[in-house]
Amino acid sequence: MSMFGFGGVNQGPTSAQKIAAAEAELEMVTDMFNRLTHSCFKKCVPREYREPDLNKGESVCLDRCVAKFFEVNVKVSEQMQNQAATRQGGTPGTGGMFGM
Amino acid sequence: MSMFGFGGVNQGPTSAQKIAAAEAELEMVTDMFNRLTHSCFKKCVPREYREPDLNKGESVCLDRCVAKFFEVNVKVSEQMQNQAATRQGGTPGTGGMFGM
Amino acid sequence: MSMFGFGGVNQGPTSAQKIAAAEAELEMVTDMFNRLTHSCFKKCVPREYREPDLNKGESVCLDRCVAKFFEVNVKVSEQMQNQAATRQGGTPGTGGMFGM
Amino acid sequence: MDGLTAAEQREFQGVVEKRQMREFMQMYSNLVQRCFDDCVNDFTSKTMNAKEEGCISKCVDKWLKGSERMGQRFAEQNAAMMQGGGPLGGAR
Amino acid sequence: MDGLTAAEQREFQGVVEKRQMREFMQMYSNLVQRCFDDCVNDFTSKTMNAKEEGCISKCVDKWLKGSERMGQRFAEQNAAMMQGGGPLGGAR
Amino acid sequence: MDGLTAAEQREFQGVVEKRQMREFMQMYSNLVQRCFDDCVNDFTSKTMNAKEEGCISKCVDKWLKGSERMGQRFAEQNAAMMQGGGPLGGAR
Repeated sequence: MSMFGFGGVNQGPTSAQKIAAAEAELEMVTDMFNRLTHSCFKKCVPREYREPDLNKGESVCLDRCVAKFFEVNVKVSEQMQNQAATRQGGTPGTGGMFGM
Repeated sequence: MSMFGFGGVNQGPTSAQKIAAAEAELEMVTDMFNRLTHSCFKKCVPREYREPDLNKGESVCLDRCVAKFFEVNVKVSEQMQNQAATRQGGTPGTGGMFGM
Repeated sequence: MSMFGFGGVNQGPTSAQKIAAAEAELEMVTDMFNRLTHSCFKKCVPREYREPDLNKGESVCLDRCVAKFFEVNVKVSEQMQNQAATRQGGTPGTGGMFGM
Repeated sequence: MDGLTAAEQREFQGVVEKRQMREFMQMYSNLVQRCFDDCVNDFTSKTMNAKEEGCISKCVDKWLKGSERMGQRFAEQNAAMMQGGGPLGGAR
Repeated sequence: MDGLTAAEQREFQGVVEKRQMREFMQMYSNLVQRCFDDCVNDFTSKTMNAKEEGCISKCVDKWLKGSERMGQRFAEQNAAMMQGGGPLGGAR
Repeated sequence: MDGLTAAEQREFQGVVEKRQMREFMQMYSNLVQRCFDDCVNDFTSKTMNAKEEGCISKCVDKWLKGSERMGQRFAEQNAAMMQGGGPLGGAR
């Protein structure tokens, strides 16, 4: 249940921690689904909406679009894990560095 | 206070439930207002911003845009209630169906 | 720690209030950073992504864009404080006025 | 809000006020970004030129006035919806 | 969710249901705004013409069907990811 | 954060850390969607071609470097704002 190797929730977490982690993962998957449907609908379904059903082209496009979104998600995750290793430490541009 | 006939809060709800339902409805109305102002400002007010006041055309356009947004809101609500009846049960594309 | 002169947190606030105010300010600064990076990246970095590094033009553009975003933030804050004074009271278009 | 006792109304009022402060912040941040995106496109210098400053000021004015006008129309539509009993389940 | 006891599963189920209600509201509001933006552009009158009404109805249908189809593909990809042990840390 | 006791600072630090984890997740999801939208437009196959893969990799690099650079400028502006006492009520 650990994400990007962060946060060692494996040493006997409490119920609350396990449920919080499960909820965080559900949030992540739901957010990904919302973004994917938004992007793929925009790329695959023209806005003229000529008929109420999805035509052949739109359906095939949506199927492939979902697959490619997953592929991009994996590529970006790998790229950032390699870079995080070389930068040894937090990712730039996060809250901590606003001179606070 | 029930929305789309969901959740039977009518059998003697607690104060907390009544306030939570009131807050959920306020959230829904505020969210609708934010979306409506965003969409109608973009459709009715050109980005050249020639003068600080709203001109005649912009004002009439905003009035009609608010009315039509409400009309669309009603149409979509009706359409989904009819379709939810025919599909007897949850709406596709919600959290539950991600193989979780 | 008061924002736009609202909310007198100066008369001996509790720890919880002080931490809440600090968190609200962090939220405001983080939100501003997220919006600024989104807008400036779109204005300064063309989408062809020819090479992995930022070129000279993109870097200088990003620097100036950050400075101008801060300048706009100050101008809008001043303009609204002057107008709030003349309108003596809440800003229009907030939750309260939806006939609730 | 129909159906709330006096005590519940007071508590709800507190919720509304806290929410309004957040809404105001959200509206302010949206306004800054919207007017920046629409008005500031010249990065040959790191300070605004006269044209950009004028554009920002008018953009803020137009938005505040437009938002106020739409707020009034919204309240009228909302009230009509509540009397007329239109099927907008969510807003009742 | 692997690793949860029966009691934890039940509690998590409650969380999921509350979240689904919110997701449904969010999807509904997105749909209204998306179809309004795509279909309604004529403000010479304050009620929809026939073309706009047809467009709204087809936009809603296309979205519900498209969203359902993408939900199925998404579940398949997600399941494959979990067996295949792909490095998508977040989704396991 | 001026005005916080040592104990309050520690508690606030905990808040900041939790928030940073969420910010990182948010930034990651934004990055995936932004680079997908900019780079992936050919759906004649269900796997990325070489051009798309190159575009994704450079998009991620450009974003991380740009975001880092803007973070530095932001911190400088923020610090100057705090000394200079500029009227940005919110950021003090």
